[in-house]
Amino acid sequence: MTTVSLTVRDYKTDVHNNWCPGCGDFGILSAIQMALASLQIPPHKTAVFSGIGCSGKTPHYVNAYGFHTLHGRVLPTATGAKLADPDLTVLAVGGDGDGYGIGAGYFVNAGRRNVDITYVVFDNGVYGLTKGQGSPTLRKGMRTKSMPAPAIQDGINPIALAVGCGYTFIARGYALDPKHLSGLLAEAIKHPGSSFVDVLQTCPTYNDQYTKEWYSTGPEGHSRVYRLEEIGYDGVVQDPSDEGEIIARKTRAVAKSYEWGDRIPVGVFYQVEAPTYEDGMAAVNPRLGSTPVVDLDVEHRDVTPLLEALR
Amino acid sequence: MTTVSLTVRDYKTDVHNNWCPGCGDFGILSAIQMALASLQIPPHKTAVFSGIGCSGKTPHYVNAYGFHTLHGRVLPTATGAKLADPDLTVLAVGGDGDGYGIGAGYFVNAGRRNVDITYVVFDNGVYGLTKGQGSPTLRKGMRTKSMPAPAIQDGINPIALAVGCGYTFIARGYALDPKHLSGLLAEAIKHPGSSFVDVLQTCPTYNDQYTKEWYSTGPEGHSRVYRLEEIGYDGVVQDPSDEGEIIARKTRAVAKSYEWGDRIPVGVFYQVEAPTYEDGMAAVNPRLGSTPVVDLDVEHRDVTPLLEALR
Amino acid sequence: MEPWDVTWLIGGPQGSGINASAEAFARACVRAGHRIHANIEYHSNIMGEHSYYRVRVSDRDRTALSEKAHVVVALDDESLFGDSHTPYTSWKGHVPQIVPGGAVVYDASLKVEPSRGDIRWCPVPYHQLLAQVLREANRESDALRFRVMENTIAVAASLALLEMSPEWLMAVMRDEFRRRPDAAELNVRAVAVGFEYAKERFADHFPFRLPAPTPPERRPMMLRGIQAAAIAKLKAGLHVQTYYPISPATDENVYLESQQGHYDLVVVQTEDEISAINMAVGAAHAGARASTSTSGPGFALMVEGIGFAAMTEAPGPVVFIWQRGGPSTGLPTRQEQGDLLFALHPAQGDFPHIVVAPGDTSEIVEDSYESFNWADRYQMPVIVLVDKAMGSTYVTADDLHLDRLPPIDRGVYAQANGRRDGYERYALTETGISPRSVPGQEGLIFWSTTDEHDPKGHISEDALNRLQMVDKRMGKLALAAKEIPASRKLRLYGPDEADLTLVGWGSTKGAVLAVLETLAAEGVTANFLQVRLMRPFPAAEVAAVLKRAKRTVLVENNATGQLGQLIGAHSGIGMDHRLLKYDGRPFLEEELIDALHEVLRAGAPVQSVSHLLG
Amino acid sequence: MEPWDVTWLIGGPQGSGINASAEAFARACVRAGHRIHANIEYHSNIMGEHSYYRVRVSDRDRTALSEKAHVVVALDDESLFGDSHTPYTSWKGHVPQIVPGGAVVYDASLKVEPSRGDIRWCPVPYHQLLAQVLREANRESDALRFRVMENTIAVAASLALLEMSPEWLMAVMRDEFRRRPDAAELNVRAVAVGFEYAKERFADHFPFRLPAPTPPERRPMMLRGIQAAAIAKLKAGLHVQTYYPISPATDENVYLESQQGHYDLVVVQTEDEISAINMAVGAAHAGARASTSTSGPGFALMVEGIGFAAMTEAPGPVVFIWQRGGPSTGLPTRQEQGDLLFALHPAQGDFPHIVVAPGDTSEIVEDSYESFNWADRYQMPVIVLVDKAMGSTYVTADDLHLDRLPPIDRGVYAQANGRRDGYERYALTETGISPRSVPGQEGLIFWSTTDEHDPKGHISEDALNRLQMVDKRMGKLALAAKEIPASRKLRLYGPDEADLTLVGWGSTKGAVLAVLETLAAEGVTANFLQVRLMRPFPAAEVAAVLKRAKRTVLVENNATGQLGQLIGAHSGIGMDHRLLKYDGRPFLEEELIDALHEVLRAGAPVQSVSHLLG
Ligand SMILES: Cc1ncc(C[n+]2csc(CCOP(=O)(O)OP(=O)(O)O)c2C)c(N)n1
Ligand SMILES: Cc1ncc(C[n+]2csc(CCOP(=O)(O)OP(=O)(O)O)c2C)c(N)n1
Ligand code: SF4
Ligand code: SF4
Ligand SMILES: [Mg+2]
Ligand SMILES: [Mg+2]
Repeated sequence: MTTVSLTVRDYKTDVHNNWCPGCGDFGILSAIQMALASLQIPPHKTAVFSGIGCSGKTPHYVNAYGFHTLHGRVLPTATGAKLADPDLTVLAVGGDGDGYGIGAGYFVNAGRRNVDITYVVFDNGVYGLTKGQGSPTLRKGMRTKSMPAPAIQDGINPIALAVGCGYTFIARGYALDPKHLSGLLAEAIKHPGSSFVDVLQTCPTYNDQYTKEWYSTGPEGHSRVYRLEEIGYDGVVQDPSDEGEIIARKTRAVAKSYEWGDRIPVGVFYQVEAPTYEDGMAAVNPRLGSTPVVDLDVEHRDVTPLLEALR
Repeated sequence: MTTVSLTVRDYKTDVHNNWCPGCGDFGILSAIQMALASLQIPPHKTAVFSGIGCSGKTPHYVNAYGFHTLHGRVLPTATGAKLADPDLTVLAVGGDGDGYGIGAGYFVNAGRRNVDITYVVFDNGVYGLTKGQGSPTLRKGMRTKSMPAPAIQDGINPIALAVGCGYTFIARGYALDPKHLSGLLAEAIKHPGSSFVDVLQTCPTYNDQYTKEWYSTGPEGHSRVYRLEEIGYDGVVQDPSDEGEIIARKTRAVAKSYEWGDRIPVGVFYQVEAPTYEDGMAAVNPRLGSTPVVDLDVEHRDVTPLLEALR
Repeated sequence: MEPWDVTWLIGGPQGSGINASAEAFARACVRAGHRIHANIEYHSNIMGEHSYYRVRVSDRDRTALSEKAHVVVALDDESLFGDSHTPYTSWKGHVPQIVPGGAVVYDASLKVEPSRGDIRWCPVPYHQLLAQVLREANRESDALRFRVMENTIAVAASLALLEMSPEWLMAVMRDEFRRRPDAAELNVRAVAVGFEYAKERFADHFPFRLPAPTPPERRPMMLRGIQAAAIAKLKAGLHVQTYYPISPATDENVYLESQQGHYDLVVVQTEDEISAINMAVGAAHAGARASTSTSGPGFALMVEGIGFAAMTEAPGPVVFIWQRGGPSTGLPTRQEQGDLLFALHPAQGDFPHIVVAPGDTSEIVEDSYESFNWADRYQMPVIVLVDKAMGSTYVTADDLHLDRLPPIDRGVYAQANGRRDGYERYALTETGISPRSVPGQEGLIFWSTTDEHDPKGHISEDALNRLQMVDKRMGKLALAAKEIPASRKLRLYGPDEADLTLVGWGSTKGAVLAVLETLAAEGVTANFLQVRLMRPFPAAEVAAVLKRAKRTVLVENNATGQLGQLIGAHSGIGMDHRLLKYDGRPFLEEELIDALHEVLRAGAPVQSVSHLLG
Repeated sequence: MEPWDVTWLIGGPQGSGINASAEAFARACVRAGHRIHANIEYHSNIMGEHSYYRVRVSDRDRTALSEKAHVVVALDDESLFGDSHTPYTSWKGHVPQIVPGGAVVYDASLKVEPSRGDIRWCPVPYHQLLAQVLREANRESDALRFRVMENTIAVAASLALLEMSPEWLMAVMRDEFRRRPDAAELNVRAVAVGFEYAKERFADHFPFRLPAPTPPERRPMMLRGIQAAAIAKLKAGLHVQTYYPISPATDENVYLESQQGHYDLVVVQTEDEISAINMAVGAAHAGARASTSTSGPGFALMVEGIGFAAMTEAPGPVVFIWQRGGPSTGLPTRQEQGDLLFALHPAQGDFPHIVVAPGDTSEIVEDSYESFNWADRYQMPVIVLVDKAMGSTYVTADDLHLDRLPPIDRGVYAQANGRRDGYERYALTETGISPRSVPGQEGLIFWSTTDEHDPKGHISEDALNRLQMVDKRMGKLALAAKEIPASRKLRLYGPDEADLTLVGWGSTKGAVLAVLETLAAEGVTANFLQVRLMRPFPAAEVAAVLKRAKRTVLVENNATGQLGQLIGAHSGIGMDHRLLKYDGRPFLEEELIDALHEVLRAGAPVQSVSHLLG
């Protein structure tokens, strides 16, 4: 067993990283490693799942069990692993195309399932790996340098969507502030239930609209990105049994999520403690509440009662 | 050409209807037929698309071009037909499982696309045709009579979701008030852009929670369902160029959509006039703005310039 | 005792309780010591469309349904004469199916013109008799609630014709309603009343009967394929089952779901089949025995997940395809064997997976169980190809012989060697199988990707590595071909040499075995090659049998003879005749024998088989 | 003039502009009157991984790439000697590929140990020369922006070795930068400087040269398969193209997207491939010629849509699969012919669809175009099976012969008969084809459903109707088999009788045709059976050829010989030898000829072909 305390280095691999120089993904990768270190979760107790895209390469760069799955399927896959072995800390990561485009159906339904996993979306407004088409977060009228014409579809609002789906932890981070982001990720990982963190990520290669410069320099010169805590915003439901409070906080989160442009809030938009899917499983079968199903003895099952019931 | 005025009868077929007696679907079917009649849209100019489920059988009962497609795929299919021939009035209908479960990804992305179609979800809380499993709108802890145990996943909030996706017309109706519903549907059809109407539908066979009796008798004896206009709620954005108004109305729609139980609002939660996908197409190629692409002469295309460009 | 064989049939609108009635009848027969073979035909509809349930009762296990009906119990008009509410229909009701001398029991309140003089018409006033039962019990006010008891009366009436003691059905009723004694007693009473009514009026000298019972020492099981599969899966140590509702797979899933409190098992209803398979792949990678069950339209959404599992060498999942009528949504509640070729190449590129197609209950048990061993041992997905007919047909069975199953084998595990990065999840080995690890283990961290990858599981586009990895993956399939015993791959029934060699797979096995006997009685020697393992395909073994064959007849429940194509692809041997049934119903015994007679007579190379029974 | 044949190669990190440089070089060659065959190899990565571009230049059209490099232009170290940043690699750089006497041009600032004495090492100070160019133009401050001009210098240097006048490249630069005259002039200057530098130092007596040009009267086109397909589709009257981005199909989609302003065409980027195909089906039903283009992983999501289109007898869509390395995500930017069997049975049940696999540019044009006629005429989806190699390989072509294409044929339309409900969209006809209507027409309203349905398009589970509808649908496939001319189905190249019969399909055609000549020169008579129509499969025609064959050799760019399996399934004929290349790269001419020599020598039945060139 690991006894010495774990550092960020313990979560790194020596795999050659082929993201573009200056890619915002580097910041998110660091934040993930920092968050895991801050929580002292042993690498072998951690599983990182990803979709396909530039962002999908993340697991290879994290020293933890790594699953680089299919485009848009990271949530179901991660969910399956978590339900099989709830002792694992499960992170799901992927691009905005991966999560809100091809994976939108899983994004919606993972929210209402509330399995204890953390989902981090690398939101760069483009399909990076396929060379810069607009992604589902790109707003109508926007045109990145690889697009032949401005977008004629609108962008979705990930935070508002997450509220409607039922995520119990909803946050937004910024890739170029890995320290703050790592704090958010640590909160998300600690949160019991489905946590969702949309991370504003720069893609210097294809997204020439939302660049590092754009984020860091608003009309008045200072950064557009600010922290919700700075303005005293608190997204955490105090009394989870109070339906009224829940609705009020959800509504406020949605309202806040539309703030964009000159001022862009990051931080926790909404959080509530609610029974997880695993709690639901345990209610049906209490043994599943204490031991991962993969660790229970299923090799000596007695199915005689089932056969007898057929006689 | 049809010159006499069209009546509800003109939208009926003599196909044997095999919905269960008392099914809420009958109310929605009538409302659709009434709405089409009220707008005097000729049957042959109308195309009704559906997914798979009890609700999926709807097109067979409507005298209009009818496409009973695949489970969860009604939106893309309807979109394809509309973009090919924008002169058609296109209705997409389907179940809540169809739309928010297997079709959730298309629900999300059709919202941001804002093609001029109307999407009507038959929201009965169950998977009817597969014999009553809980659907994505069934709330955590609920248990309909065909379920072995209460739901351990939460229900999504369709209205809030639709706001986050970018639908430009968002309403809720009630199947057992076909007259009011037909008014909503007529508004939805007239609205230029993606209209979405979630219809509370009773399923007397499987959903013994949200029954006709439950809806019609609240704790104080009168109907739980009330109309938004009754309380002076107006979801329509007055100035579509006013980002602030849009956000305020979206937020209010979300807040209102969480009202449930003793009082359940129906009506238009949100509406805004915004350029459609078709407008976007016309901006790229003005001919597409005036004539359906299927009616343009593509049989005599001269591709010589493309060949010359390769020399 | 003389062999005997009676088919009883009940028809009525969907939702009118014919399932319960037919199963109660079948259970009564099993209690009485008879053997049954029973299945339902119904529409993709909740209430109203015509459905019917055939119960073939015999002194021994019959392996197919018969088209002959000796007694028909009709709950409505349509059951008698068919339906006129759709313009395009060939369906003429069940009356034409009754054998001469047979009988039809129907509601006396229906206005019926007896259309045949050679059968017995037995009008029974269901409603009045029920009213009488309720009146006696002072439950008249519950008439609506107990309306379904009219069925009990109808079934009981049919017993009288068949000279079967009502006691067996009464016992079933008591059992079924053991938690509601009042309902039990009402039903018992209904049995008595219905029975008496018919006995007095219609039963004299009825030519068909269920002979006096000799109840067996140990009552056999009455079970369906979906139950056999589910129980075998539990026995195999299934940890995680994911599913999205779909006919006809739902029943297996619901059965497993209902066991979650009793067995340590996670069953998840997902948002679609894409989610179902990927969740299962995730669970398999995390160490679970994982499975998902679906039918064609659902499997169409699982194909990318099959490629995912194969590429990342996941130990599973085991995917059950309960085939139904295709293509597309097709005939959701009907029978077909139309997904074989699809299941064999269900995704892009070349990759390994196993496809097995059991042909009867005991093979369902063996294959459902063993598939998990294969998945773990060869680290690949396994498809079990079953169908609606075998899933929903009730048969009698004395024992499932679970004790004869091989032990659970989870394949080769890796041992940590102490070095932080020493472990290669995709190590190149002689067999192609790399010792695997399961997340959570120290020192055995691995990576995996659906991209081509190196032994560590990291992306690699290197040409040599690519060749090694393709060879590794495909090599595992060759290994499986070597290791899986011949008895699991195929079987020849009947004499080694024969005039006619029938070739088939899956649930048509039952019909074929049934007609082998008839043919033998007619002096035609015939044997039957059942192909069971579809991938890796036992090409040499199949070819060996077919090369000896004089005249081959392919029998399949699909339109294009898919097994025939598969055999051709691997052995280059074509079939002399193809009997294909694709009307959405399973082969009835008479349909197959008639078609074979036709083959013997006229010898058409391809023949569409159907007696158009509705 | 003597035949000549030179391969020029440029290598460097992804994102460093090698595409533009190689294409500029190729264009210069074409302007000079040479013929080219050129393609790129690159990683699934945006920046940094090694990529390289081969341009084979010759006096006539070559149909495959050669593994020999006469001149290598290296933009980085890795291009020379390979890479050490991944632990599992066989890649050793391009220097080993250079023919004796050949040359490598590289950055003088690299520390290079010339590892071979038999080639010419040509260090060129890219950076300094560029600085000089910029200095002369007073643009030193733009050094960063113009960094990619180092490539121009490198390419120009290579021209000097090959004795090709720099004028051609200069003309290309002027053309390319016609909207930025300053950049044009800088590049022209860079060409001059690079050329001069190398001419002075390295060009003497270089043994390989591009002979003095004879520019043709009309400059030929230089085009890739994706362009040929897209143009043919436009010519065919494509109304709606839907797509989801994926390698290597994106290029076709982006090309069409860029034409939306010029042609009346709707191109929609969807949220995934499920949406893409269903949108296309919806558009087809609404009267559009609709298409979607993808590769294996995307097609895995389209299979239910194929069944949908087939079941509802939609007139299309036409689905292009630009195959890439599988399985699963596989090798996204590499070559494979691994999706044939998948494309043939891509969904549950038996249903009709057409699969065609063109083998070169002119066949791409014909098949892309004709597929829309087939879709309309037979009312079924059509799959065009193409691949990365043919999609991205640049060839020279003088004419696409669009004037020789048959007219657009939209199939049979119905006429309204005045009765409100007289129209049967799925009328049973002799051919199986029902006159269709298009939404918007009065009197021709129809219904359709993915469930089995009656002639009106309403759900039907009737047995007879079912048989009629299956026969109707499958009958259309038989009709297509009858009507499609033999020339579109298959072709035999070379003598009718031969010692060796090579069998292949798709883009391997080029390599096979290339080696036929070599074999002939060696005294081996060989012919080549190209199979083009995969479904309906021309079984009799293929069998006729193969039965005459003395010794058959299957040549496929996949691991399991998928065409071989298909031929076996339909004709029962096995292949004597199978040469399979599945390293993710197309057959290079030498790889195939070596493998054939090996077959002639040792005669192994299966051989994995790869020279492991990276
Ligand atoms: C089914 C499928 N369709 C398409 C692709 C091609 N593809 C690879 S990555 C990608 C999009 C990447 O965009 P995003 O998810 O935003 O990730 P990013 O690269 O921006 O991090 C696509 C479409 C695929 N791999 N699989
Ligand atoms: C791909 C696929 N999966 C599953 C099914 C089976 N199926 C048919 S209808 C249905 C759900 C119906 O529920 P809903 O959409 O809510 O419609 P309702 O019947 O309640 O109107 C399902 C799962 C299918 N037809 N296709
Ligand atoms: S393309 Fe964009 S997202 Fe992808 S690695 Fe490069 S900078 Fe990052
Ligand atoms: S099952 Fe429910 S939704 Fe379906 S027809 Fe019956 S009542 Fe209506
Ligand atoms: Mg992205
Ligand atoms: Mg529903």
